[in-house]
Amino acid sequence: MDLTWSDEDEAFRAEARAWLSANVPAAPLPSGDTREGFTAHLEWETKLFDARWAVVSWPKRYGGREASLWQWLVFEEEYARAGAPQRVTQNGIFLLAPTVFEFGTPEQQERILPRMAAGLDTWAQGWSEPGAGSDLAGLRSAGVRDDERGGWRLSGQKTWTTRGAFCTHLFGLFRTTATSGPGADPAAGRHRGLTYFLVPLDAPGVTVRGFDRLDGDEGFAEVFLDDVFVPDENVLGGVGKGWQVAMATTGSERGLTLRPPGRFLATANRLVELARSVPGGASPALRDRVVQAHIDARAYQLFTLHQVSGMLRGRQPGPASSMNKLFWSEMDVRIHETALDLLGEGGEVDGAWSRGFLFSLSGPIYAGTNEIQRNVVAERLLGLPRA
Amino acid sequence: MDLTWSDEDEAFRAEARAWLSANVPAAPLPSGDTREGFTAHLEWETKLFDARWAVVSWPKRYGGREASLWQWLVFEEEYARAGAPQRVTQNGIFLLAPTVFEFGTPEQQERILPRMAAGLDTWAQGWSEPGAGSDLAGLRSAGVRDDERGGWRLSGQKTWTTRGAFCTHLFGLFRTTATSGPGADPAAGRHRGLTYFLVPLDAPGVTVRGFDRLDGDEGFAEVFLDDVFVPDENVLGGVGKGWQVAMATTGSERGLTLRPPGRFLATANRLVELARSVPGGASPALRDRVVQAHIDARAYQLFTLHQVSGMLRGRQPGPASSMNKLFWSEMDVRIHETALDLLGEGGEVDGAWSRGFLFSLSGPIYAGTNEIQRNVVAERLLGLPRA
Amino acid sequence: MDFELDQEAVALLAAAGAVLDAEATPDLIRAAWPDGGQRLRPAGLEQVRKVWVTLADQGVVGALVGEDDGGLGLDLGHTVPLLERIGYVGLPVPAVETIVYAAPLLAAAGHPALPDMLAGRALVAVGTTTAAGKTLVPHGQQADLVILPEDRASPPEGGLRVFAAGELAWEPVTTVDGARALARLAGPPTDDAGTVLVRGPEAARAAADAAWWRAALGTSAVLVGLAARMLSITIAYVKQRQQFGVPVGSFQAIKHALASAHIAVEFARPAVLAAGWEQARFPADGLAAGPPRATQDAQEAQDATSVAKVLAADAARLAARASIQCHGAIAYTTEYDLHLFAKRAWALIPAYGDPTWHRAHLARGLGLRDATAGATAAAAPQQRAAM
Amino acid sequence: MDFELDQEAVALLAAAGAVLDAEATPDLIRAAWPDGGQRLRPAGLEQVRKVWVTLADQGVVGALVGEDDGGLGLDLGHTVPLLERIGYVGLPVPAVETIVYAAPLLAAAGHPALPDMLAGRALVAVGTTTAAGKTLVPHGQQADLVILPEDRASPPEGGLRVFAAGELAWEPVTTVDGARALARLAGPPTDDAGTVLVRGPEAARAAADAAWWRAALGTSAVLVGLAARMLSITIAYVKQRQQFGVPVGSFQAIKHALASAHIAVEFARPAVLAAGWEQARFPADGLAAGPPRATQDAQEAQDATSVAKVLAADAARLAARASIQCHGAIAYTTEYDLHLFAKRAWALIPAYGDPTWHRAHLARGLGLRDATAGATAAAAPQQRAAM
Repeated sequence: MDLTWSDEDEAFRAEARAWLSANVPAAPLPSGDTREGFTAHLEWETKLFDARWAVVSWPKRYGGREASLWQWLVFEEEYARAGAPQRVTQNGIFLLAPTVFEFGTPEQQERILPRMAAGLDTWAQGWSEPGAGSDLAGLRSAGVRDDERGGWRLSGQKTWTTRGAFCTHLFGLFRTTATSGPGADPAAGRHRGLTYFLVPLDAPGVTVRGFDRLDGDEGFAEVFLDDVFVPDENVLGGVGKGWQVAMATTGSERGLTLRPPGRFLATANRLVELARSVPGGASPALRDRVVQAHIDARAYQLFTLHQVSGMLRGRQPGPASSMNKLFWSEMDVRIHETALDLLGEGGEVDGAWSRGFLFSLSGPIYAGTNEIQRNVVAERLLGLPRA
Repeated sequence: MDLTWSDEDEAFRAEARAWLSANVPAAPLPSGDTREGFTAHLEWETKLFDARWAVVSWPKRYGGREASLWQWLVFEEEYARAGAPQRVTQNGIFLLAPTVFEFGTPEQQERILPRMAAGLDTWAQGWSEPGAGSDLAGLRSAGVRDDERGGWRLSGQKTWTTRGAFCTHLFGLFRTTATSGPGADPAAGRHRGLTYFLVPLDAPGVTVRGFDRLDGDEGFAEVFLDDVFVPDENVLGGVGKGWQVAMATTGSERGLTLRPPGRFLATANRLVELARSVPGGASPALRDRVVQAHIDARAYQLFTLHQVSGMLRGRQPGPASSMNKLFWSEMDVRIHETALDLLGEGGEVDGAWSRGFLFSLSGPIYAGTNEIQRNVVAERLLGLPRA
Repeated sequence: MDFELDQEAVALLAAAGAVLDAEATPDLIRAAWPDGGQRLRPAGLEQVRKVWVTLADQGVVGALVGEDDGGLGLDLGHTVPLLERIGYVGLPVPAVETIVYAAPLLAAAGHPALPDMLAGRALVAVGTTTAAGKTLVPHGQQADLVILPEDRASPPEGGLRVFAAGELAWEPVTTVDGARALARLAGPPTDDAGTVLVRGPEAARAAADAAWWRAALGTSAVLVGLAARMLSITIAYVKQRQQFGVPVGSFQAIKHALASAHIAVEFARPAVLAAGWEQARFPADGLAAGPPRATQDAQEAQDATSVAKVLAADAARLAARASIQCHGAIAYTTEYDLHLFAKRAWALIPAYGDPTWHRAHLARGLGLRDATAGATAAAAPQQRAAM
Repeated sequence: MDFELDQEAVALLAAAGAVLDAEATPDLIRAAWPDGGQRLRPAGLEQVRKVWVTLADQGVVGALVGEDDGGLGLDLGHTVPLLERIGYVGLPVPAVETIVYAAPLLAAAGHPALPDMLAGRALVAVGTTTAAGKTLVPHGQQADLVILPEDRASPPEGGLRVFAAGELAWEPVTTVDGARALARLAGPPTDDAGTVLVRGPEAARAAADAAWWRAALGTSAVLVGLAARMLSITIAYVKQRQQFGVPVGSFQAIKHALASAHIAVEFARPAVLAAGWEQARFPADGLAAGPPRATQDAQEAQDATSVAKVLAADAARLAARASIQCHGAIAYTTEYDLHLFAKRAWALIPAYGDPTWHRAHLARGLGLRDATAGATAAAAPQQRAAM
């Protein structure tokens, strides 16, 4: 056991900190979930990529540094500490890319990953549908085989597509085997017969409609697909394997990749700063909640470091990643609630804390609601019987 | 709307306060859930009865004062404020008696109620069985018809019988129609075919075994019945009607009768006293929890007064009584937890607060667990669909 | 003792409730929101004012104004059910400020704007100073008259003034709840601006304090209404929304979350009614000449109000959280109505004393002092551990 | 960076774990409980001591004592998994006090009792002063040696002493957890009693402080073990216990309660390990001559310990609450084992700084000061509302 960073990791940290300190925009960019802000963020992504900070853990040939998991955590910590812009490319880099690395053909990897890293292609996630949120197996969007052109014709509707109105591509699940109706394969089950597709959003038949989120940004979109042709090369992981492929991505989304501890340590530090700045001192009752934010952020960091140590020895977190998601998402709400309580009547003014609060409320919902995640913990970690 | 007490009620309060002040034992009695303490408490019950304070809301001919619901609340408030002893007769007076008033024959009322009020008969509740806690319909103890002697032969096992080792009688449910096996009536269903019996604990075939509760008192008993004969006059509310009769009693247990607000106001006041007595002042974080105890006790009082106003206009609380039970039981735990936190390392010493804490933990469990109660609120008050 | 609503309260609610149910739709709230450029839309505000005039025709605005002055001559307790309904529909006007805070002041001062106000043609906003020292005026962009309580001792002669909106310099502020129409005071009013409502610093302070406590109670009622509305929307949603082939409302986690929030609301309501009754019975109105005497009864009315505000604010926060979570992603879009009510609730939780402030107020009344920071810091760990 | 346990920690746990699993059964805990007359039973205590001797044979007692002095020469971090296991089995001895608090002190002092202690023949208890000013000695009725840290400056020459049990006057105290064998000091020790471990008030204070922080960490580890054990008992129970025809563990309310408690435990564990590592790396041992210097690193080790104690204590409280509730009535009897672990947890939550104290400690380190009570009381409502 050694909780100090190696000299090499510290050197990596110093390099990252120096670069971020010199390059992070002094004034915050407009929200990346608006059209104007998205463009500004893509410029930032280009800058990151040019300096090889966009995808530090990726192979060098795709623009990465082949950094270790530790160094990736170090980078994320420095990134959050520097208050650097949100990553509008994150759904591609952290959700799709791990799947492409695991299931993609070499051709797909070469075609997709470098453009993703450079921000040339931007990817939106097409999981949810109006009738299927947490219940992925209830998807209805479907693909029909087109042997003539060597591909599939996709129809249906995806919703809650983050930044879908601004992205160039979408990845998502479509039903390719009917489980009822004429020609159905009832044996396919609800989880089978799904295929993972990559869809250019400028393909004929695609309509994208942005709509407003709770925090006022046009951050969501509905994507309508009407007989959209995609070639076979845009199937990821094999026809009918979509469920397994998606689960791998979901694991990645819920696990370490999207929520490195640095972000919460930085938020907790900002909360402490806020509490310190209250004229006359924070109310005693609030002070304890501020301290608890610090404690929780530390707990999450140490849990993650412990987990990564295990991963480096080949112990995959598996369903334990549900614990990460439950902890960070609920901690994030508490931290922001405490900030608003410190701000008192000033808390309703639009600002970093009020926006952060609204955003935090999505944490316990997306990527599998916390109700589902608690079921996972109880059933898969504690072995409690399914209902 | 008028939240002042009438002159009549105030006079009643003054009389109760004066009598309690003159008569409540200066030193606390030993716990009524021990054999020694039970006897001491029965002496207190006799004193109460002789002064006509044992059953204030009952008819005068049974030893009551025909007090109104308001006066009953006033009495309970004064009783708690005076720190008077727990009522070891409460399961009879508050659980069985309302049922006898509603379902008993005149003969049963005359036979049972005066002796109960005087503490001559003491009643234990025989609801739970080893295999059936919250799931009353799963009871297995059974009665077999004995036409010759004009009664029933009861066999089975009851458990968690509060003060069962000291009481003279037991009331409980027994299955009188088999739902499976030879001669079964499958149409009877699990809820049907139950009958409400009154059982003298000195009847041949009854064995009572006391066991220790979490707080160290021998407050529970298991009651074994082996072919115990009870005559027909000991059936309450009709053969096969046990479920409906028991539900009426359960409503009474969960509702106002057992948990008048005075008790929690008194406990919250004692908590405030405790916090005031901490040398150097209570820690700021604990201070807010002490205040919240005061707020909660007030909220419970006002909710109850509101409810009683409705009852006096004929609006029965019905499933809303589940809200009372959820609120007081969880408040009671919080108040005691706060007290132990104020006591710090002294909290582990056996005393009123540590005993009260252990007792409070039973609140969310007995009389229908709080999980069941939340189901009731969601399904019967909010109209959410059953699973 | 009687909690039944007075006929006056029932009649007021019946008259106004019909208007509110018909006119105060979610679309009306949306009409009061700014456009994308964050400017309020005159047509939308006009639509809101029309509804307000219709309400005023029912006597709503003058509820607390004597009949001789053209009002209904009711007391604060009578207005609680009406204010709760105003919260339930989310009416986007400064109703508490106009009806509860300002109207009695203007009537007592014989202010010439009173008839306009009673006719629904003049809305009144009330300023507040945040922790950061800014003066914010909720509904300031929408109001005709503005009261700045902090200003009451600053004019040369001392006193509480009311300003015409045009007399003050301010800038619009973007807020979480767009319908709050918040304005920030850009500079102090000139000495000769406005008209004096109450003369002399002492009397002005007393009158402003009394108005503040009335508004705290009014805000509590609005919060209860908002909380009830959020739950009502959510209950309807979870009954019909299907996941995994069943309504999400059949899941126990959903049931229990909504049951808990419902209980919080139901226990807040009687406390708000009781505080309204207490304030009406013991008004600390400070409108009489000479220094006010804070009687024991007036103190009790304030304490009851603090209890009410804590319960209402905590219930609203819990209801918002549970409602958003039980909806899932749809709660997170502005096209769905839920956010209109949640955002109003978040804005009102800190208004007129947040729960932390009101708990501290109660703590003083209960004689609870905080540990002194000095004593804590000086002690050795072993001794500190015992504090 | 590496969170993997050192070989030394694994070996220590393996050696002691086998003994603990075989010998430290719930029956052993019951052997340490007093009889009905609240007297400890010599035969029971003898049984406990035998297990302790067997553990001592594995080197457990001398884990933190140098090899030259007959110990294993390990550091505090190495003992965390062992102490957690001691908590898991509920071993009814002052293990933290003997191994973690006292052994390094006796070794440094070259105390003649050291060999006896290392051989498991001498148990050490440590006194503490409660808020009420009493000196309580957990395991005082069971111990051979006693350290009273509050006494360290009181003998004429100043210093930290260790007493033979027989040198002190005390009385037994009845406690919630009978196996705590609590004693209350009946009077101060005489000046010539005991032997000095550390001379001089400054050095004594430093040594006692360092021992206190070590014990705080050790107690955290024990609490994690106790929490894990309670959950393990509960998970096994809810899998087999049937209600309404299904295992109660299949109900979502049970699943979610246990998932939440499990997460609290899993997030406490790495924090406790990390704090052990920090203390081992930066011992504030105070055993060197001269005034101690609280270095930045030593401060960080203390802060890490405060984080660990808060997380462990809160996890244990939550686990106890969830475990009792998920069991239902059976949790409420002393015949069932669960209470043995819950009661120990409740006793240890306030030991060596309760969560409130440790949060206050962290607040000071974070530069958070409380609002001054005076400022709060003086402000007018409107201004106070903004604080």
